[in-house]
Amino acid sequence: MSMPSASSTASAPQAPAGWREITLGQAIREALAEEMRRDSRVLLLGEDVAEAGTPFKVLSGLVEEFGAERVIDTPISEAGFTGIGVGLAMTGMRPVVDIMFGDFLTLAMDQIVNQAAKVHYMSGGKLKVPLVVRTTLGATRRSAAQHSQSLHAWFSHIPGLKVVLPSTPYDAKGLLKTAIRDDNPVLFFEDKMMYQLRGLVPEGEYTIPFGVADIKREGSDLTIVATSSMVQVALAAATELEQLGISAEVIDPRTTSPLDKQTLIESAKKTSRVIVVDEGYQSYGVTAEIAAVISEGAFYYLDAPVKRLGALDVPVPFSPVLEDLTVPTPAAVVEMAKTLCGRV
Amino acid sequence: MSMPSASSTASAPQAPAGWREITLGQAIREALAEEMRRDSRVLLLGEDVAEAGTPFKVLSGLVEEFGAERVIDTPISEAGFTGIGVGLAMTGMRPVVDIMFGDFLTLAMDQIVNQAAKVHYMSGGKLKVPLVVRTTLGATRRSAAQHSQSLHAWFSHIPGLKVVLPSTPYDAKGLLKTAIRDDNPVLFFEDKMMYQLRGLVPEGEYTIPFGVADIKREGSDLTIVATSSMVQVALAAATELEQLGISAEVIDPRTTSPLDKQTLIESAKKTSRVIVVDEGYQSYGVTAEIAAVISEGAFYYLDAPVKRLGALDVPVPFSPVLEDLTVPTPAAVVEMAKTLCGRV
Amino acid sequence: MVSEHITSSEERPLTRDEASRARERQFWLSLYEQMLTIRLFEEQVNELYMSAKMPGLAHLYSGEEAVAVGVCAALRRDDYITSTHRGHGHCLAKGAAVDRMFAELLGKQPGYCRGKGGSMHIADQESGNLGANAIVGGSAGIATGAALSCKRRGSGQVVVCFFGDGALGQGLLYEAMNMAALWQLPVIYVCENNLYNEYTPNSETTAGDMLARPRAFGIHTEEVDGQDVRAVYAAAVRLVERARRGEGPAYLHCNTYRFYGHHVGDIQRSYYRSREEEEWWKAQRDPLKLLGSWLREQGLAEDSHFAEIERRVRALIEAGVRFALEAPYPDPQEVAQHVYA
Amino acid sequence: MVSEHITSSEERPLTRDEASRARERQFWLSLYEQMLTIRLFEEQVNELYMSAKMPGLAHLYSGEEAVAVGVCAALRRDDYITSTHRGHGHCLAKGAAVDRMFAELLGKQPGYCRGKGGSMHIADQESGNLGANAIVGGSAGIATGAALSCKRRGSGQVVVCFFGDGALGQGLLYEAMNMAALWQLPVIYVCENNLYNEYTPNSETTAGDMLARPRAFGIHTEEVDGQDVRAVYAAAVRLVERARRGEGPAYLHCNTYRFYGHHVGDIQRSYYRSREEEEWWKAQRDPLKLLGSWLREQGLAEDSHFAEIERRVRALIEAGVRFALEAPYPDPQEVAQHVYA
Ligand SMILES: Cc1ncc(C[n+]2csc(CCOP(=O)(O)OP(=O)(O)O)c2C)c(N)n1
Ligand SMILES: Cc1ncc(C[n+]2csc(CCOP(=O)(O)OP(=O)(O)O)c2C)c(N)n1
Ligand SMILES: [Mg+2]
Ligand SMILES: [Mg+2]
Repeated sequence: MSMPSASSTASAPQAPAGWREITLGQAIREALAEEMRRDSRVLLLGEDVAEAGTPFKVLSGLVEEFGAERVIDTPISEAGFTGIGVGLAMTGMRPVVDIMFGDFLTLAMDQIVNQAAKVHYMSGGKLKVPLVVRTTLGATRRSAAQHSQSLHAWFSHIPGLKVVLPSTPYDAKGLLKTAIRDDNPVLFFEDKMMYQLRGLVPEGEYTIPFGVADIKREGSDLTIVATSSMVQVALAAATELEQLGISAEVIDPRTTSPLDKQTLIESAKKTSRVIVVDEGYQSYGVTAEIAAVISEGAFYYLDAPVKRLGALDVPVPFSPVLEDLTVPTPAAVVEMAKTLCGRV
Repeated sequence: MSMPSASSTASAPQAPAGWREITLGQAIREALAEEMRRDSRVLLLGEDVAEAGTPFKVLSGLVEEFGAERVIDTPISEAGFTGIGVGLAMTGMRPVVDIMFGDFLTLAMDQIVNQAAKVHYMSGGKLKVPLVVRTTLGATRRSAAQHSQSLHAWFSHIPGLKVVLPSTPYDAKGLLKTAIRDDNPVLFFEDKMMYQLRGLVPEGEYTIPFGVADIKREGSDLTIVATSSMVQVALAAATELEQLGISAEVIDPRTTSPLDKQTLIESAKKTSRVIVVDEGYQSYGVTAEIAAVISEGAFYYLDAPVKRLGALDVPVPFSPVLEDLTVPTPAAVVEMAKTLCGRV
Repeated sequence: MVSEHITSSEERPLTRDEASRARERQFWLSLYEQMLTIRLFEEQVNELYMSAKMPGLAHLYSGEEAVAVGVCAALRRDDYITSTHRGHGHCLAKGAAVDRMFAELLGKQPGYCRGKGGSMHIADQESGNLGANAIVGGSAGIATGAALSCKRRGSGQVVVCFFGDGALGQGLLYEAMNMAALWQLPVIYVCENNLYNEYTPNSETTAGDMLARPRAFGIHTEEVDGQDVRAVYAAAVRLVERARRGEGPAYLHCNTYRFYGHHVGDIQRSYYRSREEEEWWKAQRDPLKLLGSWLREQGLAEDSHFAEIERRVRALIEAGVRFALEAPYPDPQEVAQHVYA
Repeated sequence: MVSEHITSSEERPLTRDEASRARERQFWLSLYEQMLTIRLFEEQVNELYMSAKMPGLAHLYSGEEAVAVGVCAALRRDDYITSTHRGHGHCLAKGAAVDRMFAELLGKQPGYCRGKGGSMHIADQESGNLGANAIVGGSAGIATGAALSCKRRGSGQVVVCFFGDGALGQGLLYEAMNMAALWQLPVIYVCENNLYNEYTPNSETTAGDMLARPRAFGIHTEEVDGQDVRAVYAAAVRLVERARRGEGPAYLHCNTYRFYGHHVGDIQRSYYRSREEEEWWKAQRDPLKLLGSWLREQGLAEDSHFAEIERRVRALIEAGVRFALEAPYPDPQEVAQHVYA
């Protein structure tokens, strides 16, 4: 199923037949509600997930429909309730654990990395952990260094985990449903600045497979690989570049693990020029792996080195004038693209 | 100061004047002892560090010299005593915290990443955290998935942290002394299989600056960038390659953060072919960043794509026949080098 | 921090009794003034938020002033504290200046952290504040480590670790308390039990008996009315002296209440706590009112004293806000500074 | 697991009294046999290590048999346990077979985890063992989550979480116990207090009163002589029934001792514990001897019974080791299997 090409940033005057326009936050909520209706083993756990519906209000209404037995408010115990999620998943339930800010994943690393990711392998395939950890990433919310990180590279590095980075309501809903049905631990990262982003979703049921990159925009001169929050940045840059006569292809891997290397490499072979944009810290981040994969896979086709644009390698500062300097912008992508295409 | 070229694997019949041959474990112990004598603010904290001298016996004798006030046995509370290390460091002490197996870093991530790494920045430069976290990496010890990981890529990804990966007794001693004198949190990874590795160290005092890669062997046809445990693997491969008429340069970055990009790129420009070897999981690991840096920096000089060899992307299995397949070997490096140099 | 030496401005030499009464008045009025400073500071923060002059959010301390002020009054300036996301009160009570705090909250260059920390990370090592922490419970290890440092250095300093009842959910706290007890460290864990973890009452998040927890780890534990600054101060003095004498860690459980929402944006609260409950605390358990009434009853202070204090505090706050609003933002190049020392 | 229905092999119908005595004998002898199986299993593991036939290390359970056996005897086969680095005893007591366990310890393909887990990760979901865990305290969350699962599914299952005294240092345990108490989950935390965390006595790592800790979280707590399998069993039955009735979690503190070193390679132990201490425990507090003496005293069993059991167990162990030594290693391609389900 492919999405009709309606602008996903501006509200379309009228959604095409069979499609509805919703926000990314609604998409998450719908995916959860649908899966909870479909499968009584699905339950939610986290801080302030019930009546409060999380500080982002993404879960509002779920406790009213599914009750406090399935939408469970926990103490502020990220390690503890993630571990509880692992135990639930190992014994026949399909928990979705909510880690409010991605920065708090630091507290649950052992449960995610040493337990959830390894149980299936260590048991020789006998036990499995169908656990979803929903969490957030992204800066520019003026929340400073401990509430603004994008730590998805860490989990992409760990075999046994899958990592999902939706960038539109359509992707968010379809990927979250897939995550819940997956028999493995899945880290699902939502950009907290994107909950209000609007976009089309089909009326009916759908899922999106992992490991399939989405070409968000076709182009021929340059490939911009962008993840999560950076997809809109890349699309904005592509629009600007069009004015300059540069045709940019924008590809969203959607999952960093598994990674759809083939689509990335093919696009690179086609355009010969690549920029990789991601909101995690640049060094040793997701841009490194993607750049390395493309540099190797499309080596003989590249006209220029693969360029990377991650977050500045600094703790995220509070002051808006500083914080805004840490995150890749359309202007920065455009600059880089111009250089890459010999336009400066 | 440069090291006389004596084989570091086989015991030299006689160390050159001014040099002694010691093991990597001894090098660590000497560095700690010398720094503790030099600076009364240095103290050690960790599980079984005192009388037991850690399970690896690396710290044997220190509690006898410095007393239980400076060599402190802790409960099994990695998060807690790492946090205590941060507090000590913020208030005038220079703690060295011992995390027995690198896998247990998962328990202390918040204290390392959200606290230690960010305090200096968040306080606008007023507070500092001169903390060393000594820990281990490396597989093939038949310890299975939760005692065999090499997680240094995670920390290399975090601004505010420095990451050190010594590969010889000489480097271990000089770099650990630098780590203790550094005013920042430093992650110091020791390969647990390498504690018995012998090598030369100077009689006198020396330190090794961070961010300076070491050319462990010069060569002209191929650059092998190798870290920690993989340096010996690369050197063994280089010896074999020499038989085949391929001259391999082996470069050890020694610190992944800061990374000596220039030395890596220059070597790549010289040889035109590069293999990056590291014992962390390959995907989204240290090899990705190094490959990306070189692919970009030496783009116009490379005759072939930069190749990467990390650990297999699987949890480390217990069974020796499986475990040995997960770690890069000299033979694998040789094979890759041959392909790269068009010898197959 | 309260100045310990006072002088009288009156003409004739004071009798012993008069001197002690004057000292008492001055002491409690200074605590009153600190509490009022926090209260009006927070009102101003709320206004800055409402008028979109402050970036991000802030967690207001109003209602809980007696805890920070009562505890910090028992501390020396070189004693340490660690603070929380709800940390303005701790910071002010330990001796930070209003203007540089406002500047920090606005992300300005003269702020305590050059604008890099913001409300959730204010630190001021000059007054011994090792920093607010946006990780719930995140400073338990830091405070305990600072206490080990004090003990090793033989400095006679003590450390206070402030945290909310929600931090009782974090395992780190128990790890740290265990070591503090084992090593008899000069640290006082001060729990600000304001009944809620964000939007969830702590009866739903906290099993068993809260006070039994530190006790189980061998920590001397006391409970106090956190709205009564005199009670808090008395308990703090006891525990601080104990710690300074080398008698080990303590835990002080302060029952208190936040008058505002969880943060400045938390306006609709009725789904998790009733307006009646809020009104009751504000009417009956306001720490400023409680201290004010007592001072009046004791004849230690009258309207004019309070009016004078309020005038002074309002001027201070006003000047502080103006300073902050007019202050420059940090230079863009500062973004890459202070990553490494 | 102990079979609940027994039959007598004697000729004439038994009187009621005789039947009950026979049942009693059979029950306790079966527990004896399980303990002996663990003991001889571990002896064999040590030999495999000494003769360099086993890869890596192993943490032997010898001396602590009464805990695993007494607790698991109170469980149904479909009840869950989580285990530790010192987990052979739990695994056997819950119903795993000797041969496949040896195979796992040798990294062989027919092992419980196809050789991928090894000693520290043995799991056998068929007998309800969710797995050993090489992270101290690492299974506290898993066990508690499994208990929540049992409660949600209304399955009537209960969960036992085994851990050592060292795990009292891990904050996760307190986070998990808090939630177990809040939600009244059917989980029993069984602490195997063998006095040491690796090479450090727990008096140096554990402040306050250990039993007060679970109690502070509102958890029903009992202490038992972990060398006396009858006492362990009685307590476990009580706590398991409680949990099964929906009366919530419990904590059972078992005082015990490991007869070997921390792991098979820990030979020189005198720097952290004395030979006299070890000898005393082995002579006076061996769970096998204690149960054996009692059975003899009660006239429930005599030499011939024990000889017969030992013969059977030795044969089982011998066959198991042979099986494992002869078993194939996993196919190399298995290395990349089971990363994802
Ligand atoms: C580890 C962690 N988890 C969750 C949060 C989000 N959060 C911020 S404040 C808060 C509630 C804290 O409650 P409490 O400790 O009682 O402090 P209070 O806000 O009541 O002063 C939560 C859950 C956080 N900052 N850190
Ligand atoms: C989180 C963690 N820290 C440290 C270790 C290393 N380690 C393995 S066993 C052990 C001691 C455990 O003591 P205890 O829990 O009492 O169990 P026992 O070995 O006495 O049965 C330690 C420190 C570990 N496996 N996991
Ligand atoms: Mg609270
Ligand atoms: Mg023990």
